[in-house]
Amino acid sequence: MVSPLYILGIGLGIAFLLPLFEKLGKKIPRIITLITLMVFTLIAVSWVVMISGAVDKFPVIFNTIGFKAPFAISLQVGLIEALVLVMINTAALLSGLFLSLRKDSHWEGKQIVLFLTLVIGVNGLVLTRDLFNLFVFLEIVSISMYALIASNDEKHAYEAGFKYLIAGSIASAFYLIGVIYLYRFTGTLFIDQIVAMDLAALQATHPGLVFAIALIMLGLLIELKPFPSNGWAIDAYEASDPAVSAMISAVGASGVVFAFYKISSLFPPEMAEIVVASGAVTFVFSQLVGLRQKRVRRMLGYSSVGQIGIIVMIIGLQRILKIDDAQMIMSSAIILLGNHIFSKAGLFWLSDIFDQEQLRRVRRRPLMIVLFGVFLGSLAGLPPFPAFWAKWRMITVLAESDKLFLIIIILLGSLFEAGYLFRWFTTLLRDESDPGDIHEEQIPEDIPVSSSQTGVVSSTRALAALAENAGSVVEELPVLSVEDPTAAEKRNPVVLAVVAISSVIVIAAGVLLGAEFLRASNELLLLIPVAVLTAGILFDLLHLPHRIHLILAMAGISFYSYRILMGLDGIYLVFGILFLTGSLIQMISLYVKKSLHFGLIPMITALILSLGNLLISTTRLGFFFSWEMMTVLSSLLILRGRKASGAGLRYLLFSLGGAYSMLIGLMLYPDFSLLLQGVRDVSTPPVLAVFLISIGAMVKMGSLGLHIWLPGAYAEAENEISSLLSSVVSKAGLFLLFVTSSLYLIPLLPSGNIPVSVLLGWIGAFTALAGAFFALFQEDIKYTLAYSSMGQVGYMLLAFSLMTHLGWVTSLYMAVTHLLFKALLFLAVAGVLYRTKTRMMYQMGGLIKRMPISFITVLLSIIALSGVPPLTGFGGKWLLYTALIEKGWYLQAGVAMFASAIAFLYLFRLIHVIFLGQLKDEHRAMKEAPIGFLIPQVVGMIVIMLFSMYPSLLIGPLQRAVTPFFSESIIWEGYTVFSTLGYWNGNAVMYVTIGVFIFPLAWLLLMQRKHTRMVEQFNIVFAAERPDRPETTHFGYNFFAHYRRALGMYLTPWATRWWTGVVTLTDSLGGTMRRIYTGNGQTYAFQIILYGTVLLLLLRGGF
Amino acid sequence: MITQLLIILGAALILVGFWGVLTRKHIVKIIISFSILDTGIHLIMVGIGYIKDGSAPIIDQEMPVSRLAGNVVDPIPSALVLTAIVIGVAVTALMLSYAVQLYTFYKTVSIEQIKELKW
Amino acid sequence: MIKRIIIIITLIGLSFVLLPLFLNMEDAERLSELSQTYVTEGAEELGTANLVTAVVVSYRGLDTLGEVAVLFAATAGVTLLLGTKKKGGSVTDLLEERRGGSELLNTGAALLFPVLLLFGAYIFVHGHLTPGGGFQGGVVIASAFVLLLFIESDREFSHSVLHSLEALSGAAYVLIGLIGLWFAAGFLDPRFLPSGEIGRLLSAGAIPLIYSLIGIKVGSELIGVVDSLRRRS
Amino acid sequence: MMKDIAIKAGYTLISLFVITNYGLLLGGTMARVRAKVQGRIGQPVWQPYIDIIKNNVLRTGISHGVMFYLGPVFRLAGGLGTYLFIPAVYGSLVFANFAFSGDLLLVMYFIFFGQLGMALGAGQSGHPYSPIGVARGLAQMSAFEVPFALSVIAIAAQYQTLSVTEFVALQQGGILNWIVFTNPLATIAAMISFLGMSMGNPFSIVIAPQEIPIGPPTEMQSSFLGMLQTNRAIFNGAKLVLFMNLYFGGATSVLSMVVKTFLIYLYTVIVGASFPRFRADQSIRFFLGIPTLIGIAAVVVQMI
Repeated sequence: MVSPLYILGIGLGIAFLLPLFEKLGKKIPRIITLITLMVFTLIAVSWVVMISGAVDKFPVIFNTIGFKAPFAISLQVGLIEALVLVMINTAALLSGLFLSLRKDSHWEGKQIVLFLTLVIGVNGLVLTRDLFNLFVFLEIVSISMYALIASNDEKHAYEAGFKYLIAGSIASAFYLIGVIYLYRFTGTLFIDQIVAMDLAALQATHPGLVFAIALIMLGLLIELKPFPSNGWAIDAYEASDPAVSAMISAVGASGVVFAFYKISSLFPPEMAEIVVASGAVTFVFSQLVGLRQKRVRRMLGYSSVGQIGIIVMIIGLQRILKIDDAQMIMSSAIILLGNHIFSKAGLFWLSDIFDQEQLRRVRRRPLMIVLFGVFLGSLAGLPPFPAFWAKWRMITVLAESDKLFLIIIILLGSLFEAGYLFRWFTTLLRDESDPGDIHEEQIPEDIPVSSSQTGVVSSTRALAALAENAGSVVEELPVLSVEDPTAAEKRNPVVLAVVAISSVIVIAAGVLLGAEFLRASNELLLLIPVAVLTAGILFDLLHLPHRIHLILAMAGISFYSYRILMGLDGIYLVFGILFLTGSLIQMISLYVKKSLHFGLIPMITALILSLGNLLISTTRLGFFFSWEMMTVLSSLLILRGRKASGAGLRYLLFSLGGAYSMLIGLMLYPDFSLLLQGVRDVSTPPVLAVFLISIGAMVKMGSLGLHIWLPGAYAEAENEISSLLSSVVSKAGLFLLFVTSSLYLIPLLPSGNIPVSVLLGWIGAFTALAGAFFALFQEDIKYTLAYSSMGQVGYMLLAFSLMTHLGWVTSLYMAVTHLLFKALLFLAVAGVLYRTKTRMMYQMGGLIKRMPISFITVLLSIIALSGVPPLTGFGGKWLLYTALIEKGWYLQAGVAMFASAIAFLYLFRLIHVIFLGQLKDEHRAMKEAPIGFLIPQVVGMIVIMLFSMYPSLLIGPLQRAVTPFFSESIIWEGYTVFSTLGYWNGNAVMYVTIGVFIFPLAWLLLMQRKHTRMVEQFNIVFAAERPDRPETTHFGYNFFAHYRRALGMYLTPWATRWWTGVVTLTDSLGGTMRRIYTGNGQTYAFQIILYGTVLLLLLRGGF
Repeated sequence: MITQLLIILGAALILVGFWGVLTRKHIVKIIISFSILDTGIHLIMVGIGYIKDGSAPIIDQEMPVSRLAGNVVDPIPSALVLTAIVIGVAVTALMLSYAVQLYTFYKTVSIEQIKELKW
Repeated sequence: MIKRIIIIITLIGLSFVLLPLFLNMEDAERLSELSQTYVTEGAEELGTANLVTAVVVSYRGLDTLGEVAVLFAATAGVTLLLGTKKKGGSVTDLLEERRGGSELLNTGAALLFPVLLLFGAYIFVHGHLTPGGGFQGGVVIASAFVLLLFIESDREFSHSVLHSLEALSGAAYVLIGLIGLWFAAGFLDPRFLPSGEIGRLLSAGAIPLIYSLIGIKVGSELIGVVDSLRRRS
Repeated sequence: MMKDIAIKAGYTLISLFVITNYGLLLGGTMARVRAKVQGRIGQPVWQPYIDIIKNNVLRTGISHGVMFYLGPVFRLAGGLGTYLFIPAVYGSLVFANFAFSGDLLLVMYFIFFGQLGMALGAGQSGHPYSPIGVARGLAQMSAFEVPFALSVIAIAAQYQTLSVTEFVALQQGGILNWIVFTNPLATIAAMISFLGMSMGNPFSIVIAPQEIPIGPPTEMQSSFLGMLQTNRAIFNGAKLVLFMNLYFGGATSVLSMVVKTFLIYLYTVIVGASFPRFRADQSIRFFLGIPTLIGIAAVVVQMI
């Protein structure tokens, strides 16, 4: 193996000579440095290869002078050192490339020297096994960093650097005192020798020993920026050149982390616990404070601090846990470290490019969006990035060790972090016209009355006002329009390529780790969405034509579906058809789009495949992975909407919260298998676990109280996405419920005998009612449909929680039929929106004459949706009430009936206000929707008619799917289905209806065969006058005003208020917290000393 | 006895140093406080290396190799303190440079007025 | 005032916690096992009379290399901070006119300058025999140049000479270390040269060479630091 | 097979003929009753026949579009269908109608069919009064559905069936077996919502003549109006028959059916003559208040 002394020796030699090289040419030092860094990286890689190739995988020791340790200082290269050095040196190399390639690069002279000494120092930190030598390298690293902070010659950089110096000096002082005392007590400085000693016995003779170790620990811990004594570090991240911040965060901090890990073997358990607490506090509070942060670099600083905090926590934990667990959890720390190194560096670089190019938004820069997405996603621990796997492993280990509290801390912190990171993302992606966080329909201030002119003006004004009031704008950069002519000149693709390398590393590492994790359970197939996504994004970046891409994607999905569905049966098959076939049909409408829509097809494809993967994943990891993939992809898809930034963020946060809740639940109940087992399982799970899992499902379904992400997400997403989300993706929650169904029969209260499912049932019933009521009062058609979906899914929840044969059949029946109607409705409405360019229903009207086919579709789907016979929706209602009454859930049945009556109201309003009434002037020349929208509609209508005529076609298979879990409750006689209560013959109803319809029609035709006269639009009996404008004659706005008058006061959005309250509280908590960062270097110094004192006092209390 | 004395002295200097760092407003005074702090630590290091009745670990006529053991102080802390002093100098130099730059930008030497970065 | 009280309480707390470190520390009776080995075998192994030097340059040679690197980095940092093209403007603008040195100072400094140079060189050359070494010698040399600056604050030193000295001595140090790796037992092993007789100037292998290089490097670096600080003020 | 269908068709025609004429006559009678209560002489009993014939033979009809044209058809189909899914006379083959197609739930939901069609037709007329009337009607309907639904649930729970025929069968054998006596709470709730269903005072806001001439059918004339009037008779009959079957023991003969339904209808007319009209929001609040509580009480009684 190559001796690590070459890294230190040759590196330093080159660093010493760099000033001379500079005399040969300005660029020479850069090139030499980059070559040096490359050599470092290659050396480290060679170590990894050799050690992992070796049989024993033991670390190799390298001595200096020719004496063995402890007589001389020795260096150690083990697998873990080698891995860490590969990551650090690669990051350093990329940093160097970035620094030398960026526009107007001033990377020369002393900056390069210090850069190199920093890297060498970090290498030394990782390699050395001597405590004092560690101190020397620590000082090399620190001094290089102190100096580099000032390299951008800005006022604030000097301020931050000085504070950093103060803090660093105090930390060094602690460390030095600790080291000298440790030498006094143990007689050596060689770590391994000290570890081998009986420290407990030594403690007895030397009562100061533990404090000596504590001071060493404290010295390094402070360098790792524990909350709350870390204001200086955050200032430094904010004020220095972003490329330097990247180095500090990725390279410098990583070295210190490793040093901390090295000395952690000295920690007694009490100290390890304090370290755990310190790390956990740092993680969660840094993220909390970060929530409030609006300056990007400072925000990244908080994130860095938090990330390091979680690693510190793991380092403490590995001293406490059993040896196997310790190794497991340490591996996750290494993964997290690597994840942090590359993502954080990438983000700092991107923020630099951002400044260089004076960008404000990246909506039109696909590559930058991808890079941002990758780095932010990996920092937030989303799949498939490395941190996801690391956190999974960590949480598994913690769950096995019953450290629930830490799991909650980790997930809470992760949620906060995802919150502010993705708030940044959404701000970057935001369209100019996007007013930010909205979750209610935005009705133009005044209704256009006299002409379309005023309407446009007023709505623009309203939007401007909204934009002014809208939430936070993250980066306070000068406002530049996207069409800045100089923008193109400022671009620097080479630098972006460097950043892209970093992202490729992150993705590759994530995929490899994923393969490693999933191989154990033979679930490698679950990674397909990642592959598809990557390939698809590449296609998009290479401008593959939209339609070819679409056809490829659909072919791929078909093949996948074929393979998957062959292997499924029962309820799985039902959901398989729902997820895969349902989505595939809706993809047809994408054919209407002509030009490239960046990321659209890859993400939809990956989303559909992830949904499919839910069905075939057998382990918790597989399931959770697919679940999270689905969540992330859906929120990204939502974000494509023009005004969806707020809605997308909200969706992401709620879904992540739900997913984490589900995760904790699964972890709480380790014996549980994620296989559909019906309700027969009798082992009693912890009630909390059941609640948490069901919350995960209900968030996805948008159940009452957890629904506030829903309207915005469905409404602001693009039409095709809304359709897919509401008709297909929301059923994933239902699927989770089915899979975990064996949990819900446990008693709600320990002593009682009311099962949890009763609570779910009530939630479902009230969701249905609330969804219907909310839909009733919307003017915006997409909001109406969004709330409608919420209500419909509520019925499914209600039916599911009956936990009877009929209940489950009902739930599945409604899931399938809702897919049909809602997809049809969304498609038809998409066609209308495509033509009218407005979402406000009252601005439409009379469209039946312009879009007859769309009208028929809407008519059919609302008849079906509202459950009016003879169409298939009635089947759902019949099954539901029968099931409810059979079970004895009478009051729930009452609520459901009320909800369905209200649903009838908003559905009528929908069709009336859009298609009937007075046609508007601006719509007179409109055409029917494009054929791409119409084809799926016609297919859907045929299917609906078929199921209506022959309900057994649908109910039969569903019944058989459910039968393994319950005994049959309905029987068929011909076309008539009998329950214990009643019966229904869909076929006969259809014939009777046709009969009674034809009879009067014939009569009417006969009576009026000669003298029917079609009249013009305004020929109506209106006080004998002809009203002049369609706007004033069309009754559409505030249609159910009397309902609002009667019940409005009960319909205050308390759920929204509650969540707003939670957000405000968290936000202001973060706001209060950050007041400790006064900016005064002296205060920071005091905080450090106080922090140290408190930790030491805690330790003393422990002894 | 000597060890104890040096350590107490060192500890006192460390406290004085911390006190200065935490209470002086003048940047240069803070830097001086750090030097005092360092000196205290160095004193402790030297004190810890002391061996009862030991002299310097240097071989000469009075101290041939054979007499060394038991009669000289520990050379390791001496070596360490040498390194520590140099590092201290390096840090002080950097601090002073920062002080100069801060003065040119902020036109003040009071640490309380150099706090534009916060929260 | 309250702030001060809190600070006092904190410092009292800190001292209280660390009391076990500060009290009852009696003089050690004997050397630690490690130093015992150094003391008894160091002279023989390396041939140095000054055992501290043996530890500094050889046994803990990596520390010393690191230490040189620290000083090097600090010098680079100072140069970076106080370099020529800076936005902040000069401190000089804010200060009163400076006066030149007095007659007494000028004469004394001129007299002392060569003596100091010689003394410094003596110290680092004899680092393996007597107290002192490269760092101490380097500092003495640098102080000679500081004296020159006292006389004439606008005096310019040749930067290329300083830089070359600094760079070459540093590189040579590393080279010696590598020679140790290739031709002797390990990195920084000074024994590729004969260790000679204890007490002679030319003894202890490459240690005098290393200390001389360090002396030159430290001296030139410190001159650079002082020069940078002077230029800026 | 063909013969069966022919016989069934014949029975259906008879059944429809009876209910249509009964409905028309009932309407005429009640109009007269109302007039007497108010101290007027009132129209002849056969006035509805005259109206229908007159409307149907009008020379010109004005249509506003396909949906407008189909609206009355939907409406009449709804009325006919509702009636045909209810067995009118217990034990009678002729009046059993198509009750085998579905149970009470089917009937309850089929009522929406006609309303939806009518509302759509009215909507296409383009007259603002029509949708105003529709909105009021729908809102009021959704409100009175609540006590009615609760009442139905209560009796379904009590008798463990949803089949209308079954309900009638279970009430045979004496007046005390009628649900009005076995479950008075449910009956009260249902009878209150029946007031809303029949759209007489105080729940006549839907067609409030002073405000929005006649509400939804504002633009309807000629045969369209004629069909609506026919439907009113049939639909009224259907509703009465339904309530009779559910709460008042059904009918074993046409005569008992006539008597019972007449009395039920008389009840609404008397109430209507005694109370002024509610505003839409008032009636919503009314139905969701006391009647709903009564309905809940009826259900809760079954749960205990």
